[in-house]
Amino acid sequence: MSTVVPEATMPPPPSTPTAAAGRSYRWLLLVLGFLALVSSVRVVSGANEIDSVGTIQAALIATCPILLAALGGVWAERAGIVNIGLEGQMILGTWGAAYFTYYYGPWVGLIGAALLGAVGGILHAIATVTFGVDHIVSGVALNIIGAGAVAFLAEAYFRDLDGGGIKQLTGLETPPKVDIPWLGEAASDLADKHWFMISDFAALIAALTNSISIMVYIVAGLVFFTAWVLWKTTFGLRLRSCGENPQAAETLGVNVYLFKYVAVIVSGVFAGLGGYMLVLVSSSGFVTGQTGGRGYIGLAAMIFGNWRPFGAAGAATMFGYTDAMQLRNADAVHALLLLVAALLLIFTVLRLRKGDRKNAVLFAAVGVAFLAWFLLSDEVPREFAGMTPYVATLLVLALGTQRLRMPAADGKPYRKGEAG
Amino acid sequence: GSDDDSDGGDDNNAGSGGNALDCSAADGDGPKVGIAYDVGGQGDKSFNDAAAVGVKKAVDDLGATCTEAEATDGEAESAREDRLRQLADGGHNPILAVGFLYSEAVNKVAPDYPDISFDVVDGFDPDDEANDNVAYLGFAEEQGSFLVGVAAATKSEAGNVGFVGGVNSDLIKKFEAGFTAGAKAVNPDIEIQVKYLQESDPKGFNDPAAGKATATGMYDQGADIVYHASGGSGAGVFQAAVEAGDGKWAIGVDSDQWQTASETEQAHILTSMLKRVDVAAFDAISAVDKGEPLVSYQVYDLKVDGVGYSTSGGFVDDITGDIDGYADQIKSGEITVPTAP
Amino acid sequence: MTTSAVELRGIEKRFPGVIANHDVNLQIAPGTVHALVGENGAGKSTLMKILYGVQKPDAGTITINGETVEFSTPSDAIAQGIGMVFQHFMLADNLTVLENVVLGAEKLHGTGAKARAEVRAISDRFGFGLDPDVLVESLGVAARQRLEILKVLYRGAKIIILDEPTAVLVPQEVDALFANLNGLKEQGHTLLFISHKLDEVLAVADAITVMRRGTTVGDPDPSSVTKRQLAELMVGTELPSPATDESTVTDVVQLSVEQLTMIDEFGRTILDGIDLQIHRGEVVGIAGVEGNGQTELVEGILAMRPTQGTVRLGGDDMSGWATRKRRAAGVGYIPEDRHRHGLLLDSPLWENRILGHAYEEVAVKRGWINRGGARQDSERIVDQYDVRTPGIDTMARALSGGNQQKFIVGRELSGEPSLLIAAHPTRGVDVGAQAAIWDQIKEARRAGLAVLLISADLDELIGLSDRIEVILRGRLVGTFDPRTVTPQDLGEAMTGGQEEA
Amino acid sequence: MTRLRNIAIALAAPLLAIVFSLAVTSLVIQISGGSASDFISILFSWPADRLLVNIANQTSLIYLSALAAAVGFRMNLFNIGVEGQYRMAAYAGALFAGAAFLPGALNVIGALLVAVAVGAAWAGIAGLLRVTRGVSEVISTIMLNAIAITITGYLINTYGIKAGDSRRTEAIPESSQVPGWQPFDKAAGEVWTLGLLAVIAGVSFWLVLNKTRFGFDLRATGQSESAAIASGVNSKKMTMVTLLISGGIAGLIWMPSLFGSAHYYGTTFQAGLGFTGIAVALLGRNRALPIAFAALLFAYLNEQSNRLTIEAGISVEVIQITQGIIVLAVVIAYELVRRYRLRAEEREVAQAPRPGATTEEVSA
Ligand SMILES: Nc1ncnc2c1ncn2[C@@H]1O[C@H](COP(=O)(O)OP(=O)(O)OP(=O)(O)O)[C@@H](O)[C@H]1O
Ligand SMILES: Nc1ncnc2c1ncn2[C@@H]1O[C@H](COP(=O)(O)OP(=O)(O)OP(=O)(O)O)[C@@H](O)[C@H]1O
Ligand SMILES: [Mg+2]
Ligand SMILES: [Mg+2]
Repeated sequence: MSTVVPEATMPPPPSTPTAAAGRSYRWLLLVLGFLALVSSVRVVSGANEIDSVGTIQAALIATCPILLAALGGVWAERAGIVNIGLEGQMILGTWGAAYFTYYYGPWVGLIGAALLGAVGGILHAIATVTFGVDHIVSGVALNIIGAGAVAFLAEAYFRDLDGGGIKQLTGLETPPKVDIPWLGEAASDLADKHWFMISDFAALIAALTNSISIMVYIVAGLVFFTAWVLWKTTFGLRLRSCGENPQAAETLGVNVYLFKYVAVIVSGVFAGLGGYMLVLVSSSGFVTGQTGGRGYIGLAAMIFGNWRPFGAAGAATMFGYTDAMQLRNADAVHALLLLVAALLLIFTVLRLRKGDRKNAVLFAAVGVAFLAWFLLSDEVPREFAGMTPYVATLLVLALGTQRLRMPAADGKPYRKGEAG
Repeated sequence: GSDDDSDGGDDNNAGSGGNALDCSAADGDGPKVGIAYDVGGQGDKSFNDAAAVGVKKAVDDLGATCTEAEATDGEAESAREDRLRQLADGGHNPILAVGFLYSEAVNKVAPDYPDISFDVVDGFDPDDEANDNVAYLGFAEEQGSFLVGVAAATKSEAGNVGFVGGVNSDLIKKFEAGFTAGAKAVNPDIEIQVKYLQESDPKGFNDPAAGKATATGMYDQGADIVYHASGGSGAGVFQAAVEAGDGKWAIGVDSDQWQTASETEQAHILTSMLKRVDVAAFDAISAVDKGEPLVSYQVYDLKVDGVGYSTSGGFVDDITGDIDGYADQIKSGEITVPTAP
Repeated sequence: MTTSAVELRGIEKRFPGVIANHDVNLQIAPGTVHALVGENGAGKSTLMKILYGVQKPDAGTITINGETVEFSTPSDAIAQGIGMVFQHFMLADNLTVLENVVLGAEKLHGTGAKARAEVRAISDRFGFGLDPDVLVESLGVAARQRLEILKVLYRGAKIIILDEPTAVLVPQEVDALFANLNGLKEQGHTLLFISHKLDEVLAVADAITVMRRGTTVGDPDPSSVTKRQLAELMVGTELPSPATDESTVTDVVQLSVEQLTMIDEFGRTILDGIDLQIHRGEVVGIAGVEGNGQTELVEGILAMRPTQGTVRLGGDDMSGWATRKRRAAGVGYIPEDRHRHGLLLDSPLWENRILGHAYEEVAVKRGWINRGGARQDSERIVDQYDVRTPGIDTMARALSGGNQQKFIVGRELSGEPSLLIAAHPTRGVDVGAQAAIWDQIKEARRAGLAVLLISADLDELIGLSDRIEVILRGRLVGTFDPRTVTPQDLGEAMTGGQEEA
Repeated sequence: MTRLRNIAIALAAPLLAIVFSLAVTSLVIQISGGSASDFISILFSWPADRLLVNIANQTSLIYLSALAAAVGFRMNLFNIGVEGQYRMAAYAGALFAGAAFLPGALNVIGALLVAVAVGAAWAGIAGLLRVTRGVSEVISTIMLNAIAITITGYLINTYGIKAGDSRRTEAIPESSQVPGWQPFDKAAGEVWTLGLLAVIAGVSFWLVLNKTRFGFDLRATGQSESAAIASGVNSKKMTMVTLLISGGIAGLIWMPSLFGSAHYYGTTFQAGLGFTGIAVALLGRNRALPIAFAALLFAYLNEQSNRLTIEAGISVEVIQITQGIIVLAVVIAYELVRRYRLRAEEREVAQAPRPGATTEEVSA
């Protein structure tokens, strides 16, 4: 009926999504390989703490608040709204968590934290969606308002409570913990044997089955939930289309304002839940200003995770792990040097095989430097251990090949009726 | 009950109900006290509150009146000066400045108000000219820490204890030094894990999540008692002790933290190192009341009950003899407690 | 008489200060191809947006298949079986073909296997050749155009609006598109399409409506009306054409490109050993299907992207020079995308005079902005090139596309450049402005300017060039004499027909 | 006429926004049991002499910080790292001045140069990472802030001079201390001479951005990177240079205070200015003069709020709510004005004679 003109365009970029089955297989291999590497480093360095049950649990708990903020970022930015206000929304969440948990218990507290986060989200949505205010300005303002409001609210409402003070509210009831008795014990025993690979895997299982807050499971569930909603549902498709090309979405009958509103509010909810984690899982008390910049770290994790839930989870985990590590054990930080060196040398080989000599040389040089540092020293000075998560992040970013792609219309103003 | 109090004096449980300082209700004809809090102000469950307790005592016992002012995070030096001047211009005497951050400001302001007595908790004179209307209320935190170190080493079954500091500053290092010395005095082989949450960022005093992660790490690595000097982050340390289970203890700081802890936490708070800011504050006020205001460095150490330890909960009742024995040796000078690790 | 598929009565639409549509009446019979023509800014797009529910009319009624309707969002129009392909692509690059298609119409066949099968089926039925699972960013313009139509068909639209669907297509692609449209018509669809290319209109339309100054001015019969009459109806004047004047080509080589090669970040070869010479007074046209390297050729010559090979301007080897130095050496540049590369939309016109010309004394003196000079010269451009603007302090964004283009042309021809790189210099601008721009280029050429002309409009290319080179997959594959070549020949060469022959 | 009206609108917008934010804050205070009227009357009472001096001094610091952020914003770079940059620079500058390698005024100049260099270098790390490895400056500057506070903390804890239970750098010699201007009595304090740095920086900022080719390139890159590249701007170089400038200005932030009153880096170091600066820059829409007003406003609110607890028992934190809402309300107001103006401009364009669809012709 018609002739198709030969497409004279360039071949498509190599990253066309194909063969999901092969991908999950590769993932499995990757995870196993990583486990083997960590295990080797543990055995060689003798630092059993690098993946002990306690370390893994601490890492998970340190990861969750950051991850929730990052997921919040994914929601907002996938719909085209930059959310620098995560920190402010998280702070609001800490207060909501404390207030509602005090009066109604941890489950209502969860709702309270979500609610307060949502309030922050709504403010951001009104400013950026309805009034078209620059997203950064609104986010920065939100952070100031959040910090001020919570300091003020804490002083006004916590002062006379039991365990309360103008800056704190402690001794709150925490959400329940997961314990799977025989599995947990068996895994713990196995982990204590320090066998190659087996114990490392057992430690992971033990960490997940020995009195770990149920919130960790919920957060993990939220990662899958986010990925599922955004990539597998109609709702998610529409939401993402608002971040990629809202005008196009509009012409196909998508109510862009609505989706942006929903996305930003959900974003606030997630950040608020991050505050909840901090108050009730990372510890059991509210302290004014306890977010300490974790919202910003979440933002960084989201960018670093390429605006994707699992990417964000990976980035947040790396940060949470290194942070927990340096807080728990300075010796293990030293063992991390070996891990970094090993990883870099592996990447050197991979790069070389791809023919990328420039990066290979860079990786090799940095890798050897780390190896030398590991071999020539007994410990990382404890004063510097605190920098581990930040330096690690910079290092990974600097050495990783950056193929980050933010949603095309992220941060751009959108107004209805201007399509076409 | 009176057996809750070891070193005399009333408890530090400010902020709850009728015990709190309420300046608007004070209308006696005693000294007119101006109090400039550090960040947090009254109700912080820490040394601001302890200072308030001292003022409250002055209100009750001396008929003092008072005015409160508080600092904010990251404020300018000039804001502190201005705060002091406002209080001075308001005719207050003495003016209590809580926290060493006020040292410079007091040094600048005091010469302009020679008739007003200034007292800086934890303060120091930043220059060589002595100010004859300023008193620096210092505490021998290392001595109090020594005593809880003794308690920890005596009670520790694992021979392994921990110290969590909020910020790696000289002030907090005094706590570490005393604690270590005390523990070693009892058990020279004892293992002591030390961790500061931050190198200089004050958020180290505000991060219970970090406090908990750190203390949990110490328990996991064999410690059974962890002493903290980390302000608000200490809430996390207590929580860590609770989650670590029976036989794991935490030691509080500054005030008797057993009093303000929840029931589950109380079961794990072995003792607290007491820093009697309230004693010092009351001292300073009553000195003005008597017409002999304090000047220069005032050291509140064991001798004057300026520091000590608490016995609430009764967990150290069986060893108070030992501890007090060490206390006596310190008082008599037999033992000098180091101030730096 | 059967009821009309679409009937618009007394449509009126006002924008602040402008009446875009006024007293518009339009009737479209079902199962026909109806063309809508008119000059730039006549109100065609606005009318179509109203019909599609993107904008609301201030007055008038819309009747679809005899039923009076009111649209407040595109969904309402979609529900009535209307689909629209916009003047500019409405696609999300980072989503797949499938996702772009099902977006907003997920209820029909879901978003999974069923939808994929449906997309395949439509694609096969019309020979679109679209793979549902590739990312849109990897598609060329023609494929995007077909995807836009697929989106409409997927929704089961019976009335399809196409706003300038052929502007970016080469003749063969246009033929293919029209074949598709005819197929649709036979299946009972009603088609409404807008075009500035009157040949096309006369070739495929069953009915024509002409718009002028916001209102409908006539419905000439396509079987009897001539191109000239149609043009007169549209603009009230005769249609200008880009006829070449006598040759002014000299034998002084102004631009010499040797073995220019560009490899992109994925390692693909975008430009492959390009050799090209342009003499003073010569216009060399580059013909090619979009995406064959013409954009990259320009960016390579301007050093906006890294290349290998040599580029000489006059006697100078520019190969190691950065963009600024090359432009300062006398290269004028009319970019193909004026909004992305030619203007600071949120800056006043006089500041836009400086953009890319910071080496000229009138714009910058010893590192300092020459405000007076730039303003004066902007005034000159506005006068000389008939840029319709209230003043030089007006933001560039507020000008209509044609006037933005005229300002850019004026700017790039000032400062006596020795080489002008003109990419689609008249794309989307109205007939009057088009003629003016052609005149300016011809005049500069007479004064010795060398011009590299890139255009998708083959008539423009043939009319202006002294020589035409065809680019295909990053290589120059043929040279043509514009005096003898036909658009058909060119089209064949551009799509690789020549190569195989 | 329209010009006058435009100016009136431009002024009315921020004023309305301030009124709105004060109203919201009052409401919050009232709801939580405080006295809104006290709040308002304290905020609007004329500041005491010493507060006027403090406001002037704080304005200069905030202004420098805001400029540092604004330079980046003008080219779409989000330098969250001003906080870390000025902390590193303040420490280095104080260390240098305290070491007194140079005599008197030379020492001051030397220290300023050191501070600028260190601030620029710290920002330069982010620049380098972005230019060579494509690392988003948002992430890297967040990380660098945390690293800066640890490093300065370590250095001061390790090499600092003990003062009570705190540490500080060597005091700068008397000959290098910069006396200030004393507008009132001695107790009211001095306006720091080096506050003039803010004025100089502000004027330079305006001059460079609006009057030079470099500034034009910078703004062009911020508005449209693609257009700037086409015009011959080397965007990598521009990114690097802009971050260096931003960091360099950040390096100056604490210098007026150092030489005017603090004389060493220690407990009197004022943290947090970097974040204040971001808000102030955004409030002042990244333009030199409006930022000055925004800085003044923030300094005024900060200083006046100091009296809230003493005189009315209202927590000082409440002022943050006011400040945050002001930022938000002002930009919303400006956005509304901008839309209004855009429409007016379109109207003007439409009214210009054109052969197309003009109002008169069609309606005729
Ligand atoms: N959103 C808008 N705001 C203000 N004015 C507008 C808007 N959209 C269109 N106009 C005005 O309406 C007039 C008609 O525009 P329209 O886009 O319908 O023209 P057109 O006939 O499609 O032109 P072209 O052939 O260039 O596509 C324009 O001259 C413009 O001034
Ligand atoms: N979304 C919009 N918002 C504001 N003004 C608009 C909008 N769309 C168009 N205009 C106005 O309409 C006028 C012309 O627009 P139009 O798109 O019809 O021009 P054009 O010549 O077709 O340009 P182009 O070829 O770039 O599409 C301009 O003055 C512009 O300011
Ligand atoms: Mg002195
Ligand atoms: Mg149009």
